[in-house]
Amino acid sequence: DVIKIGVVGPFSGPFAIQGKNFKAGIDAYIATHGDKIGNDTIEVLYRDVPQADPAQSKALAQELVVKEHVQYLAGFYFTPDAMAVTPLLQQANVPLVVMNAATSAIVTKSPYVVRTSFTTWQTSAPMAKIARERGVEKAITVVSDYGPGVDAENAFKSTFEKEGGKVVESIRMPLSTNDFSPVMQRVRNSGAQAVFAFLPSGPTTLGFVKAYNENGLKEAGVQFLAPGDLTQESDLPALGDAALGILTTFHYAIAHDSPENRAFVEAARKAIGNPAELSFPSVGAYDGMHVIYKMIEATGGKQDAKKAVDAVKGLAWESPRGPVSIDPETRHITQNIYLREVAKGSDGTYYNKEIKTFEKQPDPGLAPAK
Amino acid sequence: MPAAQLEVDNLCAGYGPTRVIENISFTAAAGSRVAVLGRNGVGKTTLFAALAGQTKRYAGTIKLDNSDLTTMDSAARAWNGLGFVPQSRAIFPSLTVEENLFVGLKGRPRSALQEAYDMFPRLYERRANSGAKLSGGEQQMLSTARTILGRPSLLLLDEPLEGLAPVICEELMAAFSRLASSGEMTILLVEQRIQSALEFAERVIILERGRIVWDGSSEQLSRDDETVHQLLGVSSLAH
Amino acid sequence: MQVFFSIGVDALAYGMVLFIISIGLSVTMGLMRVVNLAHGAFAMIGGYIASYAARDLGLGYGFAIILAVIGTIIIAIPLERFLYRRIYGAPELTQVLMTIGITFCVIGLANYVFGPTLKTIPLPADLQGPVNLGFRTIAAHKLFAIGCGVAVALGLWFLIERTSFGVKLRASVDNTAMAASLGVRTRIVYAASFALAVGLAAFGGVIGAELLPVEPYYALRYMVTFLVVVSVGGAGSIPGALIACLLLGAIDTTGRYLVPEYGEFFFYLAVIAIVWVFPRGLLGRAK
Amino acid sequence: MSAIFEVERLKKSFGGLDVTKDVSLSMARGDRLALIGPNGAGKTTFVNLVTGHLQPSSGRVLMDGEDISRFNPMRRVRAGLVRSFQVTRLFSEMTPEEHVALAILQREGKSGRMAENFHAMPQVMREMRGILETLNLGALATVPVGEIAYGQQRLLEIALAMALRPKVLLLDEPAAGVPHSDTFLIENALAQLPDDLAVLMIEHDMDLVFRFAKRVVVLAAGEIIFDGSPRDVTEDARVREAYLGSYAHAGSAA
Amino acid sequence: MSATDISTSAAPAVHTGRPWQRDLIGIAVILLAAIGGYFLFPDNLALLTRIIAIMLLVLSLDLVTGYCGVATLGHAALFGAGAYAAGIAAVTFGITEPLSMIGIGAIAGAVAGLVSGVVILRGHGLAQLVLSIAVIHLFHEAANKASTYTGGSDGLSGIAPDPLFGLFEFDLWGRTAYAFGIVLLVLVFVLLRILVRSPFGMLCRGIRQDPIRVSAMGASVKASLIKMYVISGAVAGIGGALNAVSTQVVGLDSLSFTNSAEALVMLVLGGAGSLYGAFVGTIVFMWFEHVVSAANPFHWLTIVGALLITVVLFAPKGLYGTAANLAKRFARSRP
Ligand SMILES: Nc1ncnc2c1ncn2[C@@H]1O[C@H](COP(=O)(O)OP(=O)(O)OP(=O)(O)O)[C@@H](O)[C@H]1O
Ligand SMILES: Nc1ncnc2c1ncn2[C@@H]1O[C@H](COP(=O)(O)OP(=O)(O)OP(=O)(O)O)[C@@H](O)[C@H]1O
Ligand SMILES: CC(C)C[C@H](N)C(=O)O
Ligand SMILES: [Mg+2]
Ligand SMILES: [Mg+2]
Repeated sequence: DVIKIGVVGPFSGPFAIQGKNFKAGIDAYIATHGDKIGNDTIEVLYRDVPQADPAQSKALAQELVVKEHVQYLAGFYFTPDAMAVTPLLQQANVPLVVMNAATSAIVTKSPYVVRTSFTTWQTSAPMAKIARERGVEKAITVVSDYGPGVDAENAFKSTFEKEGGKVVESIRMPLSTNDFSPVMQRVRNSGAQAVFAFLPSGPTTLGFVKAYNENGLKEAGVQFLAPGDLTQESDLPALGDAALGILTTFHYAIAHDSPENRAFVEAARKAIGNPAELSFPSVGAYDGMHVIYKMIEATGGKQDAKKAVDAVKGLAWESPRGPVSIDPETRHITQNIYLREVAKGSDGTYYNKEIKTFEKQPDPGLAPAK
Repeated sequence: MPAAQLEVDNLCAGYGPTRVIENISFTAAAGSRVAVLGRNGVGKTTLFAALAGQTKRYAGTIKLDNSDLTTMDSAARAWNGLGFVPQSRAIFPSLTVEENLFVGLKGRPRSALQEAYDMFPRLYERRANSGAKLSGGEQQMLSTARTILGRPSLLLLDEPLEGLAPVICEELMAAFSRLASSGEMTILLVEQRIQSALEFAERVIILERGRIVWDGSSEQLSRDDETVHQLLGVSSLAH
Repeated sequence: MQVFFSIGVDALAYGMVLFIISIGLSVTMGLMRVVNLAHGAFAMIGGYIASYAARDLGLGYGFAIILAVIGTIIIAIPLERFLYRRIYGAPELTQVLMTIGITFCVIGLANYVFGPTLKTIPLPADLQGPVNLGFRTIAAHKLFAIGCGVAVALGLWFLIERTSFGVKLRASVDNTAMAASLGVRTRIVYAASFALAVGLAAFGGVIGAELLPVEPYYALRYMVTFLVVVSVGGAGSIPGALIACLLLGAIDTTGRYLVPEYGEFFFYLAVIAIVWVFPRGLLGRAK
Repeated sequence: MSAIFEVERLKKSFGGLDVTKDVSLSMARGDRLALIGPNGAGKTTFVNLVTGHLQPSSGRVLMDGEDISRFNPMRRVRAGLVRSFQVTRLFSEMTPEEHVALAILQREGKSGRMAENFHAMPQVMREMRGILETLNLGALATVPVGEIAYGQQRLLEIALAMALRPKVLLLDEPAAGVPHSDTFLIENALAQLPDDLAVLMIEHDMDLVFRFAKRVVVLAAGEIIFDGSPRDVTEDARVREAYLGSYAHAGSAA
Repeated sequence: MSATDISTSAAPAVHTGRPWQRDLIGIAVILLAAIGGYFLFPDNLALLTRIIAIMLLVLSLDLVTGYCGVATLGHAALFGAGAYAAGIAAVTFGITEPLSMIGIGAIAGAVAGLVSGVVILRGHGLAQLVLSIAVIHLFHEAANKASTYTGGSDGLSGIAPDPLFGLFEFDLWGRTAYAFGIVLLVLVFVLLRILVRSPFGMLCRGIRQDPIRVSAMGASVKASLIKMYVISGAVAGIGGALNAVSTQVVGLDSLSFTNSAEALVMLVLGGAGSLYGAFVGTIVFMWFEHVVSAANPFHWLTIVGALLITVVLFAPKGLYGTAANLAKRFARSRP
């Protein structure tokens, strides 16, 4: 039989690169594991939601379920798009594997949601510990003013203050900000020793990092800390030398040193075409496929969402990012979070160099979200 | 450029799908003064617009002296000597009076603007005003002066006296007559005041429903009360 | 006091960058009366060409700029000939439809050809790094952008208000048919102004790339910004656009200094306030 | 006879140019007044000031004794002061029928109704037909205005003014663009206006002026230089020089 | 005058008869299309319902843009206001009865229409466009900030409308939502049809063509436009509420510039100034987008762009506008 998997993501528009990474991760998994499970053949259907648009996301998911008879829904870069689909799952008898959307609460909306990516809380909180370890007393947070930004701010602030530091100021700036010079002046005036920043991956990070340098903050020794969204590998060539030395915490770096990752990166680069475009959503997708394969094995190809989800609760495996497992309680992925520094390789390319590991991190964001 | 002869042969023209002008043929000799008359909506404006290249042409040819205007665009017609003063005046509203005139110069030196100011001193007073802010009569003066500055060899005047004070009308008609009789321009005139038109023109063409229904000298027409009544709707030209 | 100067410097720099990338749109919208939503697409094409020339071919920054401007104009010629010529004088909404269509196509093609990643245009050493102003530092390329903005403003103003080309252009826009009947070769005038506008877009795209980086979605991402500054200034007015850019730059910058979390409110409420006082834009041309 | 319409010491300047210099004028019910004067004398500006389309620098406008100087154009119309435009202003996609019906409905305060259709209002239809027939526009009643010749559009301007049933009607060159053969239509229309309506007409066609007017006011360079009977105006040296030219000699003021 | 009286007596019958016949045909066509849609695409009902909701937005936009000539890139504010109001009513205040949700949406839309109308109508030309952009951004930002009620960028989820009339559940297959949407659409269409034919509709058309002339007739341009804006807001609000009821989530996108701009594109594509144009534009755009983006999720934007260009080149008055013109010309050429 053919088992269909419907993948919803941003494949065109401003976030096209993230959608492309979904596809690369999925293709890499199929390339390395084959498209057959027993007698069943896997077929992946892609549907495009260029920007967060829950109504469209829901309409497409409905069509995938009702018309295309997909047994699994997956993908979802944006939180609201994933949220929109959760009410369908029970009636549709379809599990949803979130391959990116990073707001903690999604998994609580339906028992059929499993997440193989990360949450912003998960990747941001460790950075507060790093800051304290490095002797930062006073920090300032600068985030884009929307859900993930606010999550990052809260995660950092609460952890940092629990560890005895002080967040002297918290700046939220509109997502559409282009010129960050004024923000940097404020950072400078705040007297903080470090700035913790969250911006979604993409064009604005360039202006932000440049403004950090051009306004003399780097010279002044203000440390630049961020979750890894800010230095996603596909943006690094553009950031160039300006990004050198930025510290980020994240669940995955393309440069992660393990045989699993080397195999993954090779396959994923082949799948995406231009190696420079590869970045973190690919690994969420790759592991998402792993989870789906396990579900299919467990159900023997029969459509049974409950059984499928139950089968992967507690599932542990060696992901390209390191050892991971699905928390049986929350159905969110438990994983290592790494501290990385942007570095320049011998071949002149930039990469995220892992320098420290926080092992087996759960999602600290679920408690506040409830 | 001295006055040129206009030869229109079998011209059909109109707007998009609607044909307004049907099979119009006539010749206006160099330096002649021709009045085009007819009731409201018979196609006088359309005929002029067609000659100027502003409407759709379905058939026919237009020749000015030796140059065949038929397939030329409006600009090329202008450079070949055709000058058009439209009924709508078509002032460039965002340009000043002086700039409006400048466009009409067709590459002549700036100093030639003085000719326009001599003709209409009022324009000189208002030369820095934007076109949109002129009075109706001032716009009419500007439109006429602008076209004459380009020294056309054929001048098409669509109701050039409309909205002008009686004194100005007289002066202007005299000026037109001078331009034609000195051999500088051939003039085609549409005018609602039949009396003025007949005084000015030596020849009259009358249109009805887009066709020429009468063509002859103005004296002939002045004597032909019946035609006047039938085609122009005026009872008699005599007072 | 120092904050005041700091805001002033940032505002000036940001405003000038805005000016340089939007002024071409002011020409198309105000003078040619085409609501050219594809303006950003041309700026982006310029950026891609410059990036290719500087990064992949290793040419100098100056060469890259020239190539970008010329290259974009060459690409725009067939578009003008076959697409734009059909919408001169058409209702604005029709123009919107056509130029959005063009923008979609350009985005799709750029995504296909260059991929979705950011493209940078390496700056020459002189323009890199900060310049010390005494009380603070500012990026050298921002100073460069300010200079370019001033030069463009002066040059354009002269061209449009003081040359015979400028008069003919404005006449053609007011009434194309009549301008033609007075001997103006309106097609050539339109094509030349379109080339000018596109060239300015490309130039702005390159100079502004430090702030608005080049990527496929560029063409739409900044469209609103361009539209707002041009319209607030009064389309077609060079001084209007300049004042609007400086004013809006100042508002935006001040907002982000003082109340970053209400930045959007601050900015758009100010826009509403300005338009409330000047319902046709600061220096709108009479229609 | 009490004045229905009074203008007191109206002034207006554009930049440095004084276009209207201290103009005072009053009209009684039933007046038929022609306002003439050289081009650029300020006649249209006068109308714009009076109707509220321009703000005067100083001066007052009164209707029936009430000061309407602070009213916006719309309220002045409602007070009974209606104008026509020198250059036609019509809705190019709408038909003459719709134009006139809209004006009638507006007059009767029904133009805001959302659930009716004028075709189903016999009163409106009858009045509309009547007005269009008077101006010989019946045949064109359902043709979009953009497709009818300019001269006929001028007639429609008059039709609209008639439909509004004003107390004071200001006509800015109503006959401009209308062929002589058809000016009688305008005169017919004017003749059908109620007797107590005061009409002010700006016109450069002296034949029409002298057939229409019982009183002539001459405006030159923003000032009233003559106010009197049509017979006397041709005798006035200043008017002859500034405006009439040889018409004064040749024209028959009948 | 007696002659004219005779000619008028026969006229009303002729004139009132025809347009109403056309409208009945129009309603019949909509219903047929609705039923056809149900049976031809039984598995795409969620998409079809979404199209209906957007159609209401585009209709509403047509009222101010097509009929009144107000150019706006901020019309989604009215739609989003309806959607959020219905959503918040359900989530925060527990009003989950679908008809009440629609009513609340309509009211919220009307209020948003009033507010945006007052602001937007202050400007002229491009400045007006800018005001509309400012309005939509303010609405968007307000919804982003008020995340306690709106869920901010994560979206407002957890909207669980009751079964319609206590009988028909809003389920996975979306039949209820679809039928509900169709009924709302036809209702709105009939009302709008009456509206645009009414004296008020005629007045608005006049305003679009020459506002100065309208005020010279003694009508208030501004008041009429604001009135129309409020009506338009109610229509868009119904669309937004329908979206909230059928999707059960409301996202910031419903209040976005993109949504506004797309609505405008659809309207122009179909042909502004005619209710049918709004229908045609929405269906063609959304269906085309759906088909090409499913066929090639990565590069479909280029094809949509090409569609828009083609339409401008070959149907400059929009699809419906141009077709109607051709039909008229055809009818005229036959005596
Ligand atoms: N843009 C247009 N589209 C379609 N038909 C038009 C258009 N302009 C004019 N017509 C029609 O063409 C015919 C001729 O109009 P034209 O303006 O040439 O008349 P005219 O003789 O100049 O009249 P007038 O004395 O009023 O100036 C009229 O019946 C008119 O309805
Ligand atoms: N907005 C304005 N700004 C500057 N000058 C203006 C403005 N409006 C009118 N004028 C000038 O004021 C003068 C009077 O204009 P107005 O239109 O009142 O004249 P008019 O008497 O109606 O003339 P005509 O008989 O030619 O129509 C003109 O010289 C005109 O150029
Ligand atoms: C930070 C991003 C990866 C998160 C994503 N945009 C979301 O809405 O969840
Ligand atoms: Mg004519
Ligand atoms: Mg006047």
